[in-house]
Amino acid sequence: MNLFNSLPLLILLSSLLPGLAIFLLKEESHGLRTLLNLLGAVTKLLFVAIMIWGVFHERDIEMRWALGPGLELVLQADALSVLFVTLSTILWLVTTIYAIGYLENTPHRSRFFGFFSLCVTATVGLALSGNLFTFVIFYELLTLATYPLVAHKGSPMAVRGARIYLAYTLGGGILLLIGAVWLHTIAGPIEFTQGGLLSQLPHLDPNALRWIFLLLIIGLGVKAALFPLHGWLPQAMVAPAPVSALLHAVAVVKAGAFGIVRVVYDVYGVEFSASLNLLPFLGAMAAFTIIYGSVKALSQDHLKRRLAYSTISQVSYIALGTAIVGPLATIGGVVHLVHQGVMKITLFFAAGNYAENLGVHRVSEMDGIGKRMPATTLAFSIAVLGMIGIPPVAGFISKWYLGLGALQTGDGIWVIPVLLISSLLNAAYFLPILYRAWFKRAVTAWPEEKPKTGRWEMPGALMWPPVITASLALIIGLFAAAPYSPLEWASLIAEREY
Amino acid sequence: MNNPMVWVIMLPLLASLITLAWPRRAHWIGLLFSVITLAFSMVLVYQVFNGGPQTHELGNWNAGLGIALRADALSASLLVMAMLVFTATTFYADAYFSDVNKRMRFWPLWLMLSTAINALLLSGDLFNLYVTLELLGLSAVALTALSDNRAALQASIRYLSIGLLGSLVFLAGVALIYTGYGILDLELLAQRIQAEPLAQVALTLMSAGLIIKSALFPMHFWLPAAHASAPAPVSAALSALVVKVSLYIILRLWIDVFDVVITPASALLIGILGAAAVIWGSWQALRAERLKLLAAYSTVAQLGYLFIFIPLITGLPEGQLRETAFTALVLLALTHGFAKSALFLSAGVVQHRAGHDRIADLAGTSRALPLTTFIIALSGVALIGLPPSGSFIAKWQLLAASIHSAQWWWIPVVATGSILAAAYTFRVLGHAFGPGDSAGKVLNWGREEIPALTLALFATVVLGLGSAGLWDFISNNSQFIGG
Amino acid sequence: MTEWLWLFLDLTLILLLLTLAWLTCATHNNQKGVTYFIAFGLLLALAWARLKAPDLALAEAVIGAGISGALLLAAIKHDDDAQSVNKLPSIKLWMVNLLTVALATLMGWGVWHGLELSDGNRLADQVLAQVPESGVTNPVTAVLLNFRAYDTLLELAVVLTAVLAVLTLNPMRKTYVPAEPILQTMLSWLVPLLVVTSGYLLWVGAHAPGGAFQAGALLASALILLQLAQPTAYQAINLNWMRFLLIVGIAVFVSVGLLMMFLNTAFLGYSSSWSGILILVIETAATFSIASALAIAYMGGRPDGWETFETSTSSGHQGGKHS
Amino acid sequence: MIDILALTIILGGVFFYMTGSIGLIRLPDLFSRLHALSKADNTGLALITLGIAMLEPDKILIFKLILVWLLMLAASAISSHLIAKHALSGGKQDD
Amino acid sequence: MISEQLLFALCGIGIFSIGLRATLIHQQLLSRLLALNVCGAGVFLIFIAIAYRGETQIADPVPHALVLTGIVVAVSAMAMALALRHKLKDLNDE
Repeated sequence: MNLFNSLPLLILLSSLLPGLAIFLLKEESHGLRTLLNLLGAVTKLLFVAIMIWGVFHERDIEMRWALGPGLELVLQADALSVLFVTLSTILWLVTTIYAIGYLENTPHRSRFFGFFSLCVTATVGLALSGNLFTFVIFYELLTLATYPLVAHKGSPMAVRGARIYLAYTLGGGILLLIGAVWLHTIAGPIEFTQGGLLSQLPHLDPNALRWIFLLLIIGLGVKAALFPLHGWLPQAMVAPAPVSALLHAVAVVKAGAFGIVRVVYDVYGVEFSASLNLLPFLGAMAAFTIIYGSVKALSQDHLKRRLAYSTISQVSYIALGTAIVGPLATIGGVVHLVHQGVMKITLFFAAGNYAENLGVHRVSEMDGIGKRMPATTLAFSIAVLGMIGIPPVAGFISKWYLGLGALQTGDGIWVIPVLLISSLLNAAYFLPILYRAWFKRAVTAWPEEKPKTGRWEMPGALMWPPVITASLALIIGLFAAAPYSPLEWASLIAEREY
Repeated sequence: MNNPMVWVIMLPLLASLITLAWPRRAHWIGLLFSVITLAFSMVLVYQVFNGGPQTHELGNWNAGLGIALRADALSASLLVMAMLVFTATTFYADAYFSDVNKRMRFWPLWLMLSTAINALLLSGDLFNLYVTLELLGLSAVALTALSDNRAALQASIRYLSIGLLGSLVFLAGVALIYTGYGILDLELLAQRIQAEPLAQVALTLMSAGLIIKSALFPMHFWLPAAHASAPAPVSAALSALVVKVSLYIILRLWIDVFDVVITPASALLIGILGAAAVIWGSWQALRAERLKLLAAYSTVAQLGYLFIFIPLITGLPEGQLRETAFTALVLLALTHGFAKSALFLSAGVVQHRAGHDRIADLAGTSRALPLTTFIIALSGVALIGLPPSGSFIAKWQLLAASIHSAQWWWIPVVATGSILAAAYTFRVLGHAFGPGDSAGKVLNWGREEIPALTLALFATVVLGLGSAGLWDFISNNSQFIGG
Repeated sequence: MTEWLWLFLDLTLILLLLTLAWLTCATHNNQKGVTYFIAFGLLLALAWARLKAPDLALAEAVIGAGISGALLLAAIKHDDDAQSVNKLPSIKLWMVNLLTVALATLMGWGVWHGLELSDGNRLADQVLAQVPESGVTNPVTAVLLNFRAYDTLLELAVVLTAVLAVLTLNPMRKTYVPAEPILQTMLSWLVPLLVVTSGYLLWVGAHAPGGAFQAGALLASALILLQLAQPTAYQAINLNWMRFLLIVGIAVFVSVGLLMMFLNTAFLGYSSSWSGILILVIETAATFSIASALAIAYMGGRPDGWETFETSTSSGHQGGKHS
Repeated sequence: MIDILALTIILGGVFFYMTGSIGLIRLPDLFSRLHALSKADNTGLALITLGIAMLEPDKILIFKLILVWLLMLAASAISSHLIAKHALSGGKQDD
Repeated sequence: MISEQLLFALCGIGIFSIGLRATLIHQQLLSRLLALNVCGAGVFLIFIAIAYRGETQIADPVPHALVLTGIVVAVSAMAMALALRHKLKDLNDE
């Protein structure tokens, strides 16, 4: 068991052990809790760095643990999983800092941070899983770990939102389980293999495969908030800001999208699923969700709900990328996984700051907020530009590649208009906020304004995270061609898939 | 030392006698003897693992004449689970019963219950099964009647009369078998039995009696009242062990002795009853107001799953598939045993601390007892069948078996059952997130919470991750799987 | 000719048994039910005698009709006569009837087929061939205490559990008004007679119908009579003795069994030379246990002082009180 | 010869039992019934034991039968006495 | 001419079903208890009818031992049931 093989386990443990330790901490020991959190995040980042180096140099990193006949827990690191792991590790570090600041003197923090680390462990586990069985296990663990976070506040609204979230995700989980078991019975253990496992297996009954694909996509679609299954996401906005930031930008929503990518590329294989003409169904669903999400976002006055609907539409870009059978589209889809995460987390951080510092929840109350909180609003605007797809920020690249990919494979006729319409809609529901924030004068007093302490507009732990993530989005956008950039990594993935 | 099977039965019996003769030291004796018996059951499992199914002919008479104790993989694993649950619950009971005269009444009966369970699991003779069933029924009823309120008394009276009826119907089946074949030993019977009318009638009678005892769907009405009104350690033993042990006999009969006689229709019927139990039990658990009532109804539901396995196992062809399905059944039985006893023990802590266990106003207690809520969450996870638990793997194999044997109709039943189970578990857990102050110490009822925690951890972590060894232990040490 | 006579007698016996069973089950009135039940028990003893099962006739007479009858009569003594009879809805009644008739025909067919199938002497020859080595000549006692001794051990455990339940549930029933002198004088010679006969039954069990259970039940009936007639004499029970008596049966049984396991590798595997003596030792212990168990069952509950581990009951209650 | 005699005696015994039972059903009140039962049954039993004694070769068994008869005599006398006393003293008291 | 075995066995089945029917119908404990004992007696009668092997041969001792155990178990179950009933009566009177 050399270092490389045990790497995935070390990554998992680096957030699991602090999480369990935090559970046992008394409520008052804040210092120790913060130390444990940050220590866990830093060690995980370290291990991820080693793993990136390993995968780049073709080292096979794999760990197997038998659970039953034909059932094995497999943790292995290939290009796709490393991408998702790096994304979630970096953003987890930033969100931990933000959460520590945000949850100052609130109750149940030991419980919160305990489940917070469990949630990241599940996400990382999900990313590193090497076969469908392990993926399903971590998929269900993710639901378990996120339920207490959504219900953290304890208000009746929070518990109701959590219950709806649970109903959707457990329902999806059951369908995913049935699909996975069905596939497992007819095709034996499903290992994620480059270019798809099922294409290599002979004499599988195509109808069964179509039904299974439907079950898997619905199961994953719940978390990826595809159109009919997205109901839980706006309800879950009632969770505290760091939760909605991490969960709805990185962990839960991306888990669904990541699952779809895995199923299409590594289980079915793109050409094989195209031959079973499964992809048009997925493409249609994704496209409709993109449009539906943006349209709904227009009418939302509550800032976080608007961001929620925009998440619904943004995540479907990834599904759209996978639905188009072409390397460029794949790159676009996969790289959007990272870009959307970074941008959306900035937006949620900013929304959290507005609510925390000034008690601003609604877009209509945001007049002249730029003057009062310049740093946060600057980060907010960078992220908004990225979301719309304006060049310097990362969002533009993924949309660009998606467009190119669609043209390349000829289904540009319906993909380009979708991209254009959604960009326009994005602009329609984001730009008024910017205009209101920068160019309007703050007429009334802020609902619950907190006194300005020291030089900056608000405590550092809350102000710096959105700035960091916004600058990260900017850097990814500018230096897209750099060696270790997400774009490079995505093209590496696309190469291996075809 | 040489034959653990005899010690596993005689030690609790002797302990029961000593606690009756020497009441002042009862709890020490109870604790000591249950730990020693646990050790002996481990030795037995080790022997079965090495030497295959063990037989001990009592009194040196050959099996036809005398009685033989037998232990194969199924009974050995159930025995170890029973003893683990029993020992943990004994530590819990030691702290749970505070007033002296209840302690004094509890111990002899409690150890007699353990004798009955161990004797039943190891018995290889039909009439001996009847006597152990009676001993089990009577000691369980006596323990249920320990809580001196009217509800408990009425429940235990109904439990007794139903139990006696079940045993008598079982005895009628045994009488028919003796009429036709003149054999009482299970193994000899397995060789002689053919698919003729007598065997079918006898099997129907025996199964009817056992279905009454293990509270399958139409005959389950006595279980919720009895398990909910009994004291916590007793209801833990009742739900996790007593009902499961009479189900063990059904398994032994249906899959080992009478598998030539079983018709697919009869297997399907018992499966349908199981499915009805799953749906009805989960639905009632969702509507239960008290935590212990919820746990009792969930026992009815979980046993339904075990019954669903029977048509699957008889439907699958001989060989690897059937062995996997059978091992999944055993894994589900073991996990349910641990999870349900942990749930009842934590319900006991909640009742002790808050004076009541009504779910509606559970909020304050679940925040003041964080560890107990965590245990309830863990056992809930195991009951639903979510990943870290052994029942997730068992449910995975259950679905796989129903696909292999093309009996599709079990899949929606399992799906709705799991969703309903999730609903009633998280209904209880939802209360832990109410507004209000944060919890004080994590562990405040140590002597009661630690046993419950170990049981819950057994159900989720140990069986969830460490159950790989179980599969080949059962498939190559069971007397009957695949000839 | 005698064959027809036997058939006629059998039919009358069966008819009587069925009518009595029907009457016991049909009445809602407790007193009537119990009397019918006792009559049914006695008739059943006659049936066992007819079917050449003398041990069972004895046991049924003493335990089935005697002790059970006494327990039932003691239980319904304080019943108020109001019998709330809630009739079941007719559909349920009709369903139950259908179920029982179907079950009866099924079993009848099963038994008929079973009798055809088997050669008639199932385990009999095997057992009767081994009886000489079992240390006793009476085959039933041989089966009970040697071949299937484990069953008897568990059965003693069942009796102990039942008595434990009786002890834990309620306190001892109040004692009765002291009986007239006539009963007391009768008892003065009847009780010793009962004790002697139970000793005789215990001893004779080795080679003729009799044995631990019948002797134990007889001893218990002696104790019950004693309690009925002279409540005062019965008061000063030494609780330690009672606890000891309750557990001596099983304790001796298990220790003999374990001893034999050490000697010759099988639990309860009596070494053939002195299995006779061992069986007798076990039987005497079992008799004491059964006698004390059934006597306590009739007493209705735990003598005061049992809970607080005193050695003997408080010497209060001189003379019976009105219950 | 002996058999016919024994048979008649036994039939006589049976006849007495019959009268006892008829008495039990027909007679109006408790005391007369007690009277009928104890008297008729005892003599009936005496006759039957006598008849069987004649048929039975084994001496000890005859002795046992006579012992049984004596016990029955004592038992029925005392029990009918108790029942009568109880009935006399107003019935509702404890026995 | 049917054999005594079958005759008495059918009588045993008759008693068993009478007892079973009454157990399912009666609600009060005592009538149900009597019915249970009658039902038990029925099963025991089946056992002993099977054990009967004609006038000349000794009957099969195994069912005799089983039924003896059964009778003792039945009486102990009855004792427990009556104790439960007595306790319930006390609780009702309070």
